[in-house]
Amino acid sequence: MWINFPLFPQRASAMAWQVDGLFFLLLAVSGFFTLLIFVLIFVFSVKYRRSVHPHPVQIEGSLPLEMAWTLIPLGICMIFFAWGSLIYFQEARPPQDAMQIWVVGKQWMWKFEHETGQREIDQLHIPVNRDVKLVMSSQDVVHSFFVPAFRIKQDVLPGRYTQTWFRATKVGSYQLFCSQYCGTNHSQMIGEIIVMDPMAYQAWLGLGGASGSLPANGRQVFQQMGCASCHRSHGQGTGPDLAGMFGKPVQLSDGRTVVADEDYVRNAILNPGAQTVAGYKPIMPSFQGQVSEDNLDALVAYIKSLAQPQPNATSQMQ
Amino acid sequence: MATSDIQIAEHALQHHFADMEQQRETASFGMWAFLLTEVMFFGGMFCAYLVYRAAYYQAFVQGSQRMDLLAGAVNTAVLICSSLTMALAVRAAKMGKSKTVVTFLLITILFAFAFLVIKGFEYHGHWVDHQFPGPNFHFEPLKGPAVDPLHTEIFFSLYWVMTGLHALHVIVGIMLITWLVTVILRGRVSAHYYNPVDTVGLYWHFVDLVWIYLFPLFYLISKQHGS
Amino acid sequence: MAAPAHTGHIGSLKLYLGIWGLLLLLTFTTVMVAFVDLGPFNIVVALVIATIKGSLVALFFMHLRESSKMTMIVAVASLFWLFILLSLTMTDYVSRAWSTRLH
Amino acid sequence: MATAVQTVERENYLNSNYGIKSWLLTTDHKRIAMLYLVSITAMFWIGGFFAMMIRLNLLTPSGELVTADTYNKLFSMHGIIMVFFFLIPSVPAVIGNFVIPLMVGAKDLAFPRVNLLSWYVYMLGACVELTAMVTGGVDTGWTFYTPFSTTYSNTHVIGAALGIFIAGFSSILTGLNFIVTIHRMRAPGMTWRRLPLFCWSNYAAALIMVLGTPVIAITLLLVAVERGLGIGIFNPQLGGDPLLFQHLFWFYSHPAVYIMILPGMGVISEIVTCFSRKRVFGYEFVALASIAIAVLGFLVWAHHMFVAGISVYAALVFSMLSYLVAIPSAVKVFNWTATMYKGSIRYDTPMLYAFGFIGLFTMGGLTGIFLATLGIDVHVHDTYFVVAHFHYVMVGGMVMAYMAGLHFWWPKITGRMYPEGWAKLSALLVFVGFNTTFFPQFVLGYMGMPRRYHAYPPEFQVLNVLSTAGASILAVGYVLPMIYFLWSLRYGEPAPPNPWNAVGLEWMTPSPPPTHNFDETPVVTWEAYDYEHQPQEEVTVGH
Repeated sequence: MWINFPLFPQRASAMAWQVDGLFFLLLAVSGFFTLLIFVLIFVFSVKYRRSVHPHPVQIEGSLPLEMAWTLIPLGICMIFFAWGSLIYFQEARPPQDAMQIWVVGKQWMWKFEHETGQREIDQLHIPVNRDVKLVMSSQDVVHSFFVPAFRIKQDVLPGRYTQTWFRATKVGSYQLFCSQYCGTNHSQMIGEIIVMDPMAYQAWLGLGGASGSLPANGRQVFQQMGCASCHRSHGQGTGPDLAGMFGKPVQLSDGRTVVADEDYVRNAILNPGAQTVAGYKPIMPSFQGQVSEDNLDALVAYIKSLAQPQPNATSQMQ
Repeated sequence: MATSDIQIAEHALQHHFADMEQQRETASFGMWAFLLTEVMFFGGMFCAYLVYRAAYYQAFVQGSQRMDLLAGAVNTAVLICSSLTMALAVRAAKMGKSKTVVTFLLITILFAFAFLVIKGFEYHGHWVDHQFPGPNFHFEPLKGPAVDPLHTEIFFSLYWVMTGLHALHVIVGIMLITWLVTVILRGRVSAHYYNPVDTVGLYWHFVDLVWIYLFPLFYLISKQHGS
Repeated sequence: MAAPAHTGHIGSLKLYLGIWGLLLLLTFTTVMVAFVDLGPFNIVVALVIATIKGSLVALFFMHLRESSKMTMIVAVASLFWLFILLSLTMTDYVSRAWSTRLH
Repeated sequence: MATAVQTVERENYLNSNYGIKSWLLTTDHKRIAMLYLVSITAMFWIGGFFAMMIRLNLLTPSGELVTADTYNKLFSMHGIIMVFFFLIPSVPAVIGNFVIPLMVGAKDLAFPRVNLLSWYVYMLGACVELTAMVTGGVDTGWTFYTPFSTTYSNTHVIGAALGIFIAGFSSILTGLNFIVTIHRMRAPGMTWRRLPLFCWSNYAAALIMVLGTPVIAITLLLVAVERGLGIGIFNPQLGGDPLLFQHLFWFYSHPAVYIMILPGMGVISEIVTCFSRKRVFGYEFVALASIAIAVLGFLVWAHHMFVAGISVYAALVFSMLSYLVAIPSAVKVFNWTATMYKGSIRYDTPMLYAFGFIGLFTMGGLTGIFLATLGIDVHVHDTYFVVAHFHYVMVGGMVMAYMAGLHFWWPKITGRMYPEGWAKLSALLVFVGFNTTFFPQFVLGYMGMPRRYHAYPPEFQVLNVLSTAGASILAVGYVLPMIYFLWSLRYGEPAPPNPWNAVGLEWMTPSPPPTHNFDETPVVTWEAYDYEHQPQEEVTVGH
């Protein structure tokens, strides 16, 4: 009846080994301490039961013992703290050359958009052994992007981007869950990550489904919304020149310097007054509520592409 | 007089206390512990204020320019005066002068009402100007750069919630002091037993204390940019 | 039976009036200072003045000065926990911008 | 005092007055404890019913018993009822209320009327909460995450938030009363170093109640206001930050788990010493560990937010601090174990529950380390691993301790012995049922089954069926005490003043104690758990 009865998740990313390694070590250590307590309680309660040991021996306590069971667990804990933090930092920093997928969560589906323009719903095709960076935002409530086989999870928030990344190491299909409760069909907000070998992936890309690359779409939105009237090239417009801006530090009018990453560009569109570039007047209107989450991603992708000498997304893929 | 004082005290000593001193200290300590709770209650909102002020500073500056500085400053003075009269009421209670206590408490109530009336006029002004958060919110900056009206709306949300809860505390304070006056008029308080005056006094000073922080945080954000 | 000596210290009228005057003066000062451009220090000055005023109210009007050690601890604890709430929350908000710099 | 047992007509707090008014207007801490006992038992069964429905629904992968909406309401209401209306008041408001004044040698809590008020506030909160549930329920989870709760949910969020807001004040008032009582109402000679550990741990829990509860109150008030008026403090579409809600929520709700577990730890300290007939090993360390947990507990809240989008540096700080709070808990477990060393151990029901507590709390605590470890937490966060972890601490720990305490002090509270054989059976059922229910959930969690799923992929079914089977054993384990406790009220053997031959002031009063607890204020001249000087003779009542 129940043929499929696994007790451990699949392991299909570079990170999975690291997480499992730490997990097993921690399991062994905590198993040891649990066993220690269980055995001690069992031995004491048998050996010193009232019928054989009617006269208790009063003991005040022991400072060396107290120190030992304060400091030893603390020391062990610090090892796990350091190791766990290392893994976490790796997870938090996507490699520079990772291919980028734009993810939008909404009640109750996942929307994916490739740089090359392919759009998918509840399914994400990616090539094996390639770093994949996910730039995610939500259209409504908080969701969470969780792929057990990759051991990654990141909440997807409305109003800003969050990021995570992975490198799938095994061809196959893996479950994607929304793990942050998001309403009625939370448990239906599932999907699959289809990891393909590079040839098959190229074939899949060739199938079509792409309506122009994402930066190209962004360019269209850019024109339609009239952004180009101010953001002209070579500093001729009333707004800053956007070419070559992405990924570089930007001097703000309030003296701060920030790096123009996805979140900065997004904020600059939705909330321009907050982080005006130095030397420009804060005259840009807010586009909050006027641009959909998908178009926003496209705009950001377009502005990002302006920073690359060869904005040819497909050539990067090899 | 002295004997009746002691009778009042005997009557007021609850069965589970050993003596008046224990009962007095317990009451005062209990009130302080309650104020601990109150600090954290307002603390949650101060936390929200801090986060958004850091994020939307310009919007906060412009929201602050719409505050009625004169009304805020007068209200600060009014509450400080009420604190003084409350402190004097406690002092009179310790000396056993019931009539003076009642007089000072009534003056305190008057100040409290004055505070509410001034606050009410301010609220009315903001309401008329659509500075109440919600669908009807509308904000035109007086001066300075354009800011997202949503961010000034957050400023006004915090303003209404924080000063609103403070005003609620003032109203509760008025009720407590009124109750206190009736208790004293019924002769339940003496130099040997003035716990209620003491604890209500602590509460009232705390209400003043909160306003001392609310005033600069809402009315005094960077006035020079607007003038 | 409780002796009158137990009924606590009675502060002098002069002291109360003096504190009251000081509080009003500080209120006036904080309003005036707000119109002087001190850059980021406006908020610092405003909060320092508010804290002085608050301390005066607590120490003299609320008699913290002559209260038991336990009451002092309670008062300090309230500030300590407020500090925990504000500072640890801000560790997140302040350092969120840092992480983007690393990319 | 032994003659007191025979005198049936002796005046005690139960027979000193009759009639419904004498209960509803009482200021006697013992009677208020009984009012709380009845109310939270009712809430426990309501919450337990929701739990049973959840487990039944999860028998099949497609979740056929109830619809997704109903399921979401079930787990939300299960969480709200169990956390805010059962676990938080359980040991403090029932056992603590009854025992703490007796333990410190006081005639009542410092503010008896405030104590009664706290029960009325609790009842008001419970009524508002139940009304919100009966008229449609709430589906936000007990965590009320924004913007789902403020904008997207179509259920009675405001009512539910208001119920918790109100109940919070009941918790604050109880906490206030405990703090002031333990500071000001101790009998002569009852120094801090002689204070029973149950008082220490309730004191620590009371600190959290007083310091943390107002923050959740204001947070939920803001959620209600935001939902009602459409303001945007937590709503990103209106410029707010949903993570601020999470910060404020967990600032209370993480320390809240220590409100739940600390009093339970106190119960265990009493029971382990009593049934080992030994002074507690390392008294100062156990006592200070409670305070350390209360203080450190406030520094770790964002470990609930490691994948929520907080700064990685903040995550680092909170992860580090989370390990620190694990240490005092470990110290307690080691000290309890060491207390049994060379003791003279008897296996009465309270001790069996205490064994269960130590074992299950150890597992619950150690799995907490997994969640504090950043790299592992990313994988197991919001999965059944977390569900299993906190049920090990809350049910395996706290409910076990509550049951232990209830059995331990039942003779004192009611003047009747419970049937020992049945009680042992129920302790065994609870232990077996509990582990069968929740151990599989650790495995499910690591495999990646997310929590709050109405339906799940079929490969998770075997473990889910196992879990549901365990839950039915657990249910029997909880129904049994309900029956034999009620039975014992009428048919139980009359209890002597000190059936366990325990030390502590509460055992020096008759069972049940008189209204004023002590005819003369006791003067304490001995250390806590002074079993050395306690007569050794066996009292065989109940065997």
